[in-house]
Amino acid sequence: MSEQHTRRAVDIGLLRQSTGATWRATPVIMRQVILALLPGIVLYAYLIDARVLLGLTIAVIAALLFEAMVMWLRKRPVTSRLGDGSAAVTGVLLALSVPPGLPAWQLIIGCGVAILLAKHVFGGLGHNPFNPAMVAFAVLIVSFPVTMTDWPMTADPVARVALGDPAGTWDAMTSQTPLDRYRAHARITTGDTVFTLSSPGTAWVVIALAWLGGGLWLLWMRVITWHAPVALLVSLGTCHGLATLISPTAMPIGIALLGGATLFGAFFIVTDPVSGAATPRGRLLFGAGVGVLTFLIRQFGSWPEGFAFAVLIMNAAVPLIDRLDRPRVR
Amino acid sequence: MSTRTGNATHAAAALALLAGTVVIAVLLMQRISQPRIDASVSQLREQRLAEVLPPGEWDKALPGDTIHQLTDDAPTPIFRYWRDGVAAAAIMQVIAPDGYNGDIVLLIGVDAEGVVSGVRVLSHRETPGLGDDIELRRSDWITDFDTLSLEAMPRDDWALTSRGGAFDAFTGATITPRAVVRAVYRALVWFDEHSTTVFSLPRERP
Amino acid sequence: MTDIDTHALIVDGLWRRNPALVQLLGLCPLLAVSTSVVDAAALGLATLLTLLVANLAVSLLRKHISEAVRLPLQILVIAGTVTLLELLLAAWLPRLHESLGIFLPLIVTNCLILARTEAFARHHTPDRATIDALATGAGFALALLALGAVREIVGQGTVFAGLDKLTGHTEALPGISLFAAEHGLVLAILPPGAFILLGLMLALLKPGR
Amino acid sequence: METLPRISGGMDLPRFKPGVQHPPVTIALPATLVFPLIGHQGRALQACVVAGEHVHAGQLLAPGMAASAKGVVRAIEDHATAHPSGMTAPSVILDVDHTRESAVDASSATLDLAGIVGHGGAGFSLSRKLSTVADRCRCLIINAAECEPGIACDESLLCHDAGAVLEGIKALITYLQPEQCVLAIESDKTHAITSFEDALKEGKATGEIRVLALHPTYPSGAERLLVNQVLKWQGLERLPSHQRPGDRGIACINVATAHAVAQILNTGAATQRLVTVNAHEACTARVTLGTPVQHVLDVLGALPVGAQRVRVGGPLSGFELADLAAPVLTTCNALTVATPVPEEPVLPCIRCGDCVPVCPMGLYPQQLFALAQAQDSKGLQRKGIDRCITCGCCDIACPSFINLTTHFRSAQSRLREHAETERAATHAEALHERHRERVARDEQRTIPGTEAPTRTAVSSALSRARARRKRSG
Repeated sequence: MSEQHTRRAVDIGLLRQSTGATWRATPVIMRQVILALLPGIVLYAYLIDARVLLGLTIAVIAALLFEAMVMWLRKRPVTSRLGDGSAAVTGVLLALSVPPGLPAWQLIIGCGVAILLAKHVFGGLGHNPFNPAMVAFAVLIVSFPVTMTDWPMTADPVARVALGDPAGTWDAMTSQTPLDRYRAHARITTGDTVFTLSSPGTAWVVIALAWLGGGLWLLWMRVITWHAPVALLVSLGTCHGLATLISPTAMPIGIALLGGATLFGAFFIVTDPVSGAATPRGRLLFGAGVGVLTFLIRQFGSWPEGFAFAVLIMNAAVPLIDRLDRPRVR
Repeated sequence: MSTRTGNATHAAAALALLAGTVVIAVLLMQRISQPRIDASVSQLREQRLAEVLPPGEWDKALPGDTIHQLTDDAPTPIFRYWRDGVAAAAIMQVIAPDGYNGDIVLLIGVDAEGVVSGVRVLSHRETPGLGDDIELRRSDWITDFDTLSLEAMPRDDWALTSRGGAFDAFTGATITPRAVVRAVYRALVWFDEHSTTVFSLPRERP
Repeated sequence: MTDIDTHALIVDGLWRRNPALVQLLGLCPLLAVSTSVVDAAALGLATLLTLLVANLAVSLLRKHISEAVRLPLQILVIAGTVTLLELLLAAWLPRLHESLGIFLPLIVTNCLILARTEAFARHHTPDRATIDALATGAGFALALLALGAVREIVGQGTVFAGLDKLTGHTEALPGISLFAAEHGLVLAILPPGAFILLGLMLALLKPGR
Repeated sequence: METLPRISGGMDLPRFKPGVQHPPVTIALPATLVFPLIGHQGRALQACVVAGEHVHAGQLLAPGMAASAKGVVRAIEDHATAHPSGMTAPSVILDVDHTRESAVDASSATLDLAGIVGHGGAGFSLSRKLSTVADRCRCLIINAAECEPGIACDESLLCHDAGAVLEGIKALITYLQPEQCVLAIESDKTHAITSFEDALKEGKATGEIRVLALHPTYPSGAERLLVNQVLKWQGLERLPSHQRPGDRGIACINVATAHAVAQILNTGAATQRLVTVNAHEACTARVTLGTPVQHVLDVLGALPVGAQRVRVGGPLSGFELADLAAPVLTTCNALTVATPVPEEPVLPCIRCGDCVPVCPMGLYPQQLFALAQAQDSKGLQRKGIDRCITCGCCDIACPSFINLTTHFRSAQSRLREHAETERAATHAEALHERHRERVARDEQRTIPGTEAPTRTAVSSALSRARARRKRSG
């Protein structure tokens, strides 16, 4: 019996390896999240705006620099924590949540808010009660409403023709998120079936499906669990469905689920383990809450997209969910 | 025992004395400042009224003929203006209740035909930097209403562009401008129905 | 009781026991009114003035105030002072009065003032009480001013905007503009921004103590 | 052979059973044996022997602790113990008398008095366990599950000494008269299963004892889980969290304990147990209880060298031994000599929840961890910390390499200590209260008006007391 064989029995690290646990270590999770985002990012850069790549680079560098600065100030080992990848993920998620043309300095402020205010003020990785990227998004949209709602009008011939706007006069317009665009023309085209799929812009639909694909891959790799995304999509879909029944001018389910931040958020934001609920039942509740709140803010609020605020509100409810969810002890 | 009563009497007397002094001081101060306060309030109002009134000379000095609570749904107060004895303009003070944060109080000036001569915000508590673009000192959005009337624009256009209307929302905020547009529209509709009543009411003695 | 030296009184009020930054007294007006330098300065001055009058009055009357009625007496003095001040402002600086709104009458309930009359003026001579009021009031006003300056600069890119409210000019003074308002961090002007900035200020000042 | 349903939670760990293929090696008696005076859950025992006393094998040194060889008590003093904290404890040190043991009257030994401590993890007194179900035993479960990698002593026992095990089980059946008796063992231990089934055929007990196969999931051998699996198999409701197996007439007894019962019947004392020794060469050692670890490893030529350390128990449930002088006792199932691999740096908990599905008890380890760090005793109890069996599944699953079980273990012992002091305090308070009542009553008796005891009454009472004392002593 070899030394290695005997070691196998004493070493919990090797046991972890044999069950695939080390392979699931925190830094690996972070890398896989970024990997899952890649197809969406590529399509985003190709179909909508290549500036998103610049934004991603700036955000990741800024997030890492802020992280390094804080670790240095807190007298902690800088390199090991940069390696865990959580700061980079925050930067990536933030850069994908904001319009690609956002001025770099505003994006950098956002990264600072995410890393300093949302994460390290509460004690760093694992201790932040709120999703850092969403805190930064909220601060940015409150502070810079002009640039934060300046989404590029896509070179999206299908949508233009469908909306009877071949001249592309939208280029002159600002303050339109892909979701808001539906609202803008809902009145004109009510009852028009062509509208249903193409309205958020086919390009955006393609990207939303790429997020969905990445999310399914993460599910398959067991990086995330199904509870929160499914609960979110079901509750948001139900809310929009009921709204459509009551008022025919309400946003159809297809647009609600494919437009805006829905799919991106379902698989990459509400699945954030740190600021979300940690138990299966808790995650169901968390996801459903985000769905309902997103619907309410979209429908009745003044903000173009309610997802970030819904996530932040439910983040605040996580301690309560944790407390209420008692284990069914076997 | 006697000292305690003495103390209590003493304390009560001190309290009464001080209270009296304070009351007298406040009354005195009010006597001195009240005229100035009234003056500055009316000055402020006249300044605002002048901003929304069509240009020219009027039969009566600002604030004009004032009537309160004409009907249940009427703007209040309404300031009426005559030029050479002809009913020529009115200013309605209305409240937009569906703002982002409490009531928005507006002054809406119209001529006798119901054409808007100006709209101004008297007071509001909208979010600074977002909703306060309805103030003239921050943006000239509010001047978009000038020269508009119910006849000049179809009903559907009295809405924000995001809902298919003619008014731009300012970026990031749709609730505040929507509330203002609705309030102006409501006031114009009311005036359209009641303008004869408004001007037929007896004029105040000058 | 009277042997506390003047220097210590001043340092305590302004810095070492700064009412806003160390004792965290009067946070409500501090956070609500510090959206601009002018508003902050106005409320700071009003608070300082009220504190001065109240401290002086309580100190002068200290021999005649019995334990039983001391709180009603102090409140009476403070409320009277604030009412006088409010009438004055409404008459001569109406725009400032409008802009301070409810927070001007609310000075009555500012625990800072009652704390100073109760803890200090009641036991000290009028000259000491005056120095204490000036130092503490100035400490509060300076903290308010600092927060107001930060919030105005970060939020709107200006300083001293609306100075006309303080000087009584009729036309609006735009103040000094540092950058375009749309580049401002609007969050700084909103109430949560006030909390965050105050927190950051406290954190930055911590090592200095 | 029937199979039991798979437990929910837990983990499928690699099968690693060192030394099981060779018959056990008997370790010669050492010069001295050590018996720490510690009982179940760390309670202190009171020695009932004194220094210099001659004892024979099987004689009780303390309640629930029997000598495993003939000898002389050298001293009762502090000695190293095999405890995770590396603490020392008052121990009976026995100089072994190597002359041949005089025959012990085996028939006089009873199961109640022999001081057998369960050979499973907890070290619960066997007599106590049996007494809870005596006369109303519905089911006797022999636990032969040994699902942690690196431990193979029970498997080795069944492979090489199944006859003795069967003998012990039969004795237990006679004693308890259960309605049913089952032996639960993982399905992948085919050799042990055939060996035991052969013994059953030989002993003509095939119908009496049923062999149930478990899915080899760690930790399906944990008592509560195993009992629930058997109940499920029987079509009964599982144990509610406040019930113990004994409350339902179920006795769950480790296979090594059954073997110890057989030893008592044959020799009058349970003196030995099998220990998996996992060094450069793995083997199973038959060790006399109380033998210092040092001696066992010395005999096998496996003393640690260089950076090597000795681990007691498996990789999950075990701990690193601080002092090799510590003795092998009933709960010591494996000794591993190896160089520990440096542990991964612990990262902060990111609340991923990976620990939730693997917990066999259905607990939320992540929340327990947060509560343990906040020292929130109420919260810990609300979330069921006392149900944690410290199996270590969450440790393996944690992607941040947090040793959750360590935290839970210390939280449990802290809570237990707290409860203990609380109980002591209430007890003292009750005593004090009773004392005050008595004093008050006495005072009431002597209220003015009643007769004060006269001098003669007092002296006569005193003389009566003296007479009584003389009679008794």
